[in-house]
Amino acid sequence: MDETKAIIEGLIFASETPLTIDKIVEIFQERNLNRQDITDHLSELMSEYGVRHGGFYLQEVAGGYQFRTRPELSAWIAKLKGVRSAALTTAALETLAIIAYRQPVVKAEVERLRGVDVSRPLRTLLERKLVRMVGRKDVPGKPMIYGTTRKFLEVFSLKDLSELPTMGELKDLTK
Amino acid sequence: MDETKAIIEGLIFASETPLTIDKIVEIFQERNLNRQDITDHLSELMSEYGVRHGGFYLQEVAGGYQFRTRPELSAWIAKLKGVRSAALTTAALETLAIIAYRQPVVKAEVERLRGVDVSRPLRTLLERKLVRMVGRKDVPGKPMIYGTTRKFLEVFSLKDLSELPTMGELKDLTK
Amino acid sequence: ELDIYNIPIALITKQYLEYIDILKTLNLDLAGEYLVLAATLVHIKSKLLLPETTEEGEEEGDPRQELVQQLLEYQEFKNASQSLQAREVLERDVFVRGYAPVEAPPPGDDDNQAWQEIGLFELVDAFRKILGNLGQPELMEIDLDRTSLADRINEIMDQLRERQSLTFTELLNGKLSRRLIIYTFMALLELVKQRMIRICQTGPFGVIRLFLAVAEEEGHG
Repeated sequence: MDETKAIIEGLIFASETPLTIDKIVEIFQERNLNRQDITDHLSELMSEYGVRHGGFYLQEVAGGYQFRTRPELSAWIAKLKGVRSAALTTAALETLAIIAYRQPVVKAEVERLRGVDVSRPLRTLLERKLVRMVGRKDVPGKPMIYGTTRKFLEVFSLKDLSELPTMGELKDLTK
Repeated sequence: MDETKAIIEGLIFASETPLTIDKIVEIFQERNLNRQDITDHLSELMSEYGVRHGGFYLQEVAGGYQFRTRPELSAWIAKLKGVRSAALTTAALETLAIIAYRQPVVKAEVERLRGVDVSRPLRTLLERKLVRMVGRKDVPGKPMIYGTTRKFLEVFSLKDLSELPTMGELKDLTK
Repeated sequence: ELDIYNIPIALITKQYLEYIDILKTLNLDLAGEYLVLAATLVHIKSKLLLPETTEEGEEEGDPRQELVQQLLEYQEFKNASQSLQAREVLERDVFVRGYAPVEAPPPGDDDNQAWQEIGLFELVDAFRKILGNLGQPELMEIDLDRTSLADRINEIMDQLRERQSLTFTELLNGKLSRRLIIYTFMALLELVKQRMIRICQTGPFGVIRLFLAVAEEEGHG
């Protein structure tokens, strides 16, 4: 394998978080590697893992690249990992969806949309680092504003927020 | 790729420690896979990764199997360090929280609240420029007074200290 | 399951009230969540029952309209949450490489990222736990004023360290918002109380000057 490509593969493998192109550029700075070369290597690697159809593949997620096990194998991997953290409740998931689409958003607005108090699900989301406090809104009472985190993108396998279906697309699901 | 082989590859990849053949046998028990089949798959995988000569390879280590980055790439992988999110000590976080919320504050007060000596975490916070000395108190011993820094605001993406969440807001999430 | 566009209020209200009865016996907290919606429904029903008063000359329209709008919006977010759930969820459908647990935190070096991972919630939660352990409720009263004051205190101390002494007007630096004047005054009171600064006046109606209580030189060592 081409040495640069092998290094990039090794870096992605070693990184605990999705590895961004910026970081790869930074690591290669003495070699003056341009972004296009890096992107080319990355697409090659992605298609190689796709064709190979092995136990894991290379995915673009949360603004970077990361190896992940193939979804079809989840039942087997779960056997290895044992008990996993509990799935999110419907309340938490709905609260998360509202924050994801309406961010930056204050708690009162989330509550208006859900029609109920969201203290508990909001706290769960903060504890799981799917949502964070972003700052305060400059209106009377200076309420806290909430937004989603990088981990939110990682957990739901999103490249970035623009990958979320639009509200229009979601409306079509209702009909 | 053969499904069983792909599962074995995925298991090794997802495992935190070198994966033993015993463990693989255990996971596959309902399929009654014999050890020889497993060993065959493993040797195939090892030779595939050897031929491919990419960023990492499959190695037999400590009685199990594990993917590792190629030793020749270690200099490049070393440049990644810092990407690994370092675990913060609870002591540092608690000390920072007390200083942030009780500033301007003397060391003795921080220690009274934490109930233990805070010299070490305090030094860490000063070194990382998250905390600074704001002045001295004109009382016997002329103790130093601590407060947070500009960098503290940057790290937590705060415009100013009034953007810190209040106890009331936190309580609001606990109800 | 109802047609959102045509809500038979009586039916839905009855169902909700029954629902709440069941929930009450199970879990009071949960029932509380639905109280708002039930109250809205009862409110709408009462409006529909009362004869229309047109004295104000305002057409209020069908009071159910507002609820329909809210339910439609809510339905969209329900779809959104389902579309999230349908994605490849980490640790459910896909897994990243297994990493050995993090050993001791790396010495020195720049670990801004680690602090960023921590975030505001973890910070305030850490503080709450400390206070909780102490069991001193009066300490819990950290509010916006307290943190705004800390900002002003840090600024004043910075300026004083730079310039040795300042007048009250210099502190305000031409910015005369009421909020700033109040916080500046409160900050000065706090600083004097804490024995961090000294305030001197040349005479009645004279200029008020501020000094560090402990000069920089003595401070070192």
